[in-house]
Amino acid sequence: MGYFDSFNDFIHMGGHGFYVWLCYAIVFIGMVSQFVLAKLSAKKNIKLLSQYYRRAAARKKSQANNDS
Amino acid sequence: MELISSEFNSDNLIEITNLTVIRSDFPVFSPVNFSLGAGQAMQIRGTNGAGKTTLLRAICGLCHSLEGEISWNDEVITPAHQNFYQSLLYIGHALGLKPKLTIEQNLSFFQQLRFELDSQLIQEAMQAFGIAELYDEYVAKLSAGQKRRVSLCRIITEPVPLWILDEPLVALDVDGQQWMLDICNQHLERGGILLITSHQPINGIHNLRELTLS
Amino acid sequence: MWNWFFQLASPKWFYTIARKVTPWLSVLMYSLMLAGLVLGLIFSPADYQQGNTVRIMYIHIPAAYMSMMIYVIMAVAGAIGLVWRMKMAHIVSVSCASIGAMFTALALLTGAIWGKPTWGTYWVWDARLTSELILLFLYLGFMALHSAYDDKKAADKASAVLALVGVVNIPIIHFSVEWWNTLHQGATLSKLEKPSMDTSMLWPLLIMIVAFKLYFVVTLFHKIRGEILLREKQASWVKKLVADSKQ
Amino acid sequence: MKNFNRIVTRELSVVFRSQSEFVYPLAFFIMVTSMFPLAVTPEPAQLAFIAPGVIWVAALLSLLLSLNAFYQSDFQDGSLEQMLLAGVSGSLIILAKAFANWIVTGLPLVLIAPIIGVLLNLELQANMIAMLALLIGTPSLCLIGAIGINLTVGLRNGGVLLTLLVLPLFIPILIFGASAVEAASIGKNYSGQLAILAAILILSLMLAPFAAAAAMKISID
Repeated sequence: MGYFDSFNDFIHMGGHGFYVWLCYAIVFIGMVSQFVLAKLSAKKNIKLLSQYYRRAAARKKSQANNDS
Repeated sequence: MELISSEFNSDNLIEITNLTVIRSDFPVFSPVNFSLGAGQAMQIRGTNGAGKTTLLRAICGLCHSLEGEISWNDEVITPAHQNFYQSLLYIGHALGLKPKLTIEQNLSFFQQLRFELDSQLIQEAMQAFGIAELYDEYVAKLSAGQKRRVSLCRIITEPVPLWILDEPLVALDVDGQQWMLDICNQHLERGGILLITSHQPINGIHNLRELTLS
Repeated sequence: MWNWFFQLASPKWFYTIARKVTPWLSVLMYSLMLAGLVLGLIFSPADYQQGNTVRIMYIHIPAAYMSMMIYVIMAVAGAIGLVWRMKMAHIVSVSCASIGAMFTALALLTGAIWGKPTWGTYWVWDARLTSELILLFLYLGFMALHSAYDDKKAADKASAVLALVGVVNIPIIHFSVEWWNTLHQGATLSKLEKPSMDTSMLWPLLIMIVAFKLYFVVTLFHKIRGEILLREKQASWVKKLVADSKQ
Repeated sequence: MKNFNRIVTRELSVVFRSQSEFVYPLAFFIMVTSMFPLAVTPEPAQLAFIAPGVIWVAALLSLLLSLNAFYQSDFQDGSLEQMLLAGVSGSLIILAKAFANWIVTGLPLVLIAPIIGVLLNLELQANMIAMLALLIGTPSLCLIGAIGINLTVGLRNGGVLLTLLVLPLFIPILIFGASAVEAASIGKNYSGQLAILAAILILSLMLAPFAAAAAMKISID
């Protein structure tokens, strides 16, 4: 399989497996978390805004009641 | 007592069209329209937080997120509008006085930025506001009312047609208020323009128009 | 050309386009990322000097490259926002910051981990690592300044000014650090840079660089969409969109 | 140009009214540098070795310390907006204030540096070069610092933020300044470093006033 003779070899990476996999893990975690946060932000903000509009409408209503 | 000696151009005109200031997505006040020509005065009214100060600062070009137009003598004002800034005096809540300088140093600094130094005029102005004997005093030692008087001296030491005064009567005693109103009237007679805010009703300025912010 | 430019400036237009384009870009990004990983981790050979640690290069170099590119994009967008008072440009600039900071941090971390087997220590005051560290400071400054202002518009303008000052400074900082480094340590640490790279290593690297760029674009588009919604909350199209999404 | 002189004169007379303020950064400089023999070692050769870095880091920090006093009060008491309204351009105000800042804070550092150099066992040659490098380098620090302080002056706790924004931008000056002194102390050529410091000064003279003026207008708004 590719450059390596066996799966064990692949994990071991000629003694440097720890460093290589640590790097890939850090980059993976960083990029995925950033990506997920970004992806959720639109959804989160839609929820936030729907609450905001509801509150704004309620405020308007109570103001109208006060005026009359 | 004649204090305002210069006559102003009778063509001076400031026009405000649909002006409002946007703060965190909302206009601070509903759009404002008015124009003031030579000899005209206007008082801006409104409750606390209605945006009186903001409006004045916007007209001076100190606010950036504004909508609408301000023009001086038919020219739209841009940040580099020398003509407008040569004609304008704004006195706000922050008086721009350095506590560690004397009254005279403060006044002559501002005078020299736009005009030639005229110590005589500075003396007269201080006389008019009843602070002549404090000539060499450091501003740090003055009371709030005295500081206000010092800043108001600038309306005499810097003879410009357009005065924009934010709460000029605050902290002044009865005498001070009367002097102030007299000087405003003289200014208007000479063809000046006055834009003023005040909590209390102002009695004594002729033909004062009112604009209420909402 | 100008027409397109100003259309781009409309948040609504950008939102709809970004929404249509991102799925396609995402697919492309995933496949390139996968191809790059397979090539880099499995099929490319080990380096004759560094052994398998060279595989860190396939993520380290793209991350370092992105960290600099994003700063420039951030500053250019900020400048456009300042000059043409374009809302969209400020949104782009601000959305860039956290992605750029992340790439900078990743480049630093992977560089440090790479350093351990290569130089025998996690951190050396190598010119590239030092510049990257300073770049991280610049990003953090940008983000801190932006969040310190209460008024969004003022925050946008202030941080755009800072980004511009930073972008003028980056070449100077880079030059000074490089120069300082050669003065103090000699040119002994050139192991990271090989004069010629074998194609079997070049391909995965290039694919990863493109994949990282696509990742940046996709993430940026997601962030921008979130930001647009918040900032345009008074616009009728946002109100409609929010109302529609509830059903 | 007239207005430049007036603003500088005004700044200086404000500062000299209360000497204490302008002595602070200088005292800070002297005290920080005298901490190093206590913290590291009083051994003369080692002291001479760290001296360039110590002098420059201390100079950097004391200039940073002086910025707040120089800009905050003008911002709060309305002087800045009054100057702008009098038609003085923002970049001229910045240039004048940065110049005054340098006279009050930078120049004393330049003058006191040789004494610190002697305390840190720097040789005469290196000492003179330290003075020269500070003379060329500190004005850039004042100009770059002006950008940072004008960005943060309107904020509630801008002090720490200012440090975060400005220190990375100071790095090139720190590197070349300290390296010029170091080169002089080991008898190498130092003219390159001084030339680069001068180039940085010219660049910051050309660009920093505009950036700082833009920042000032944002903060006033």
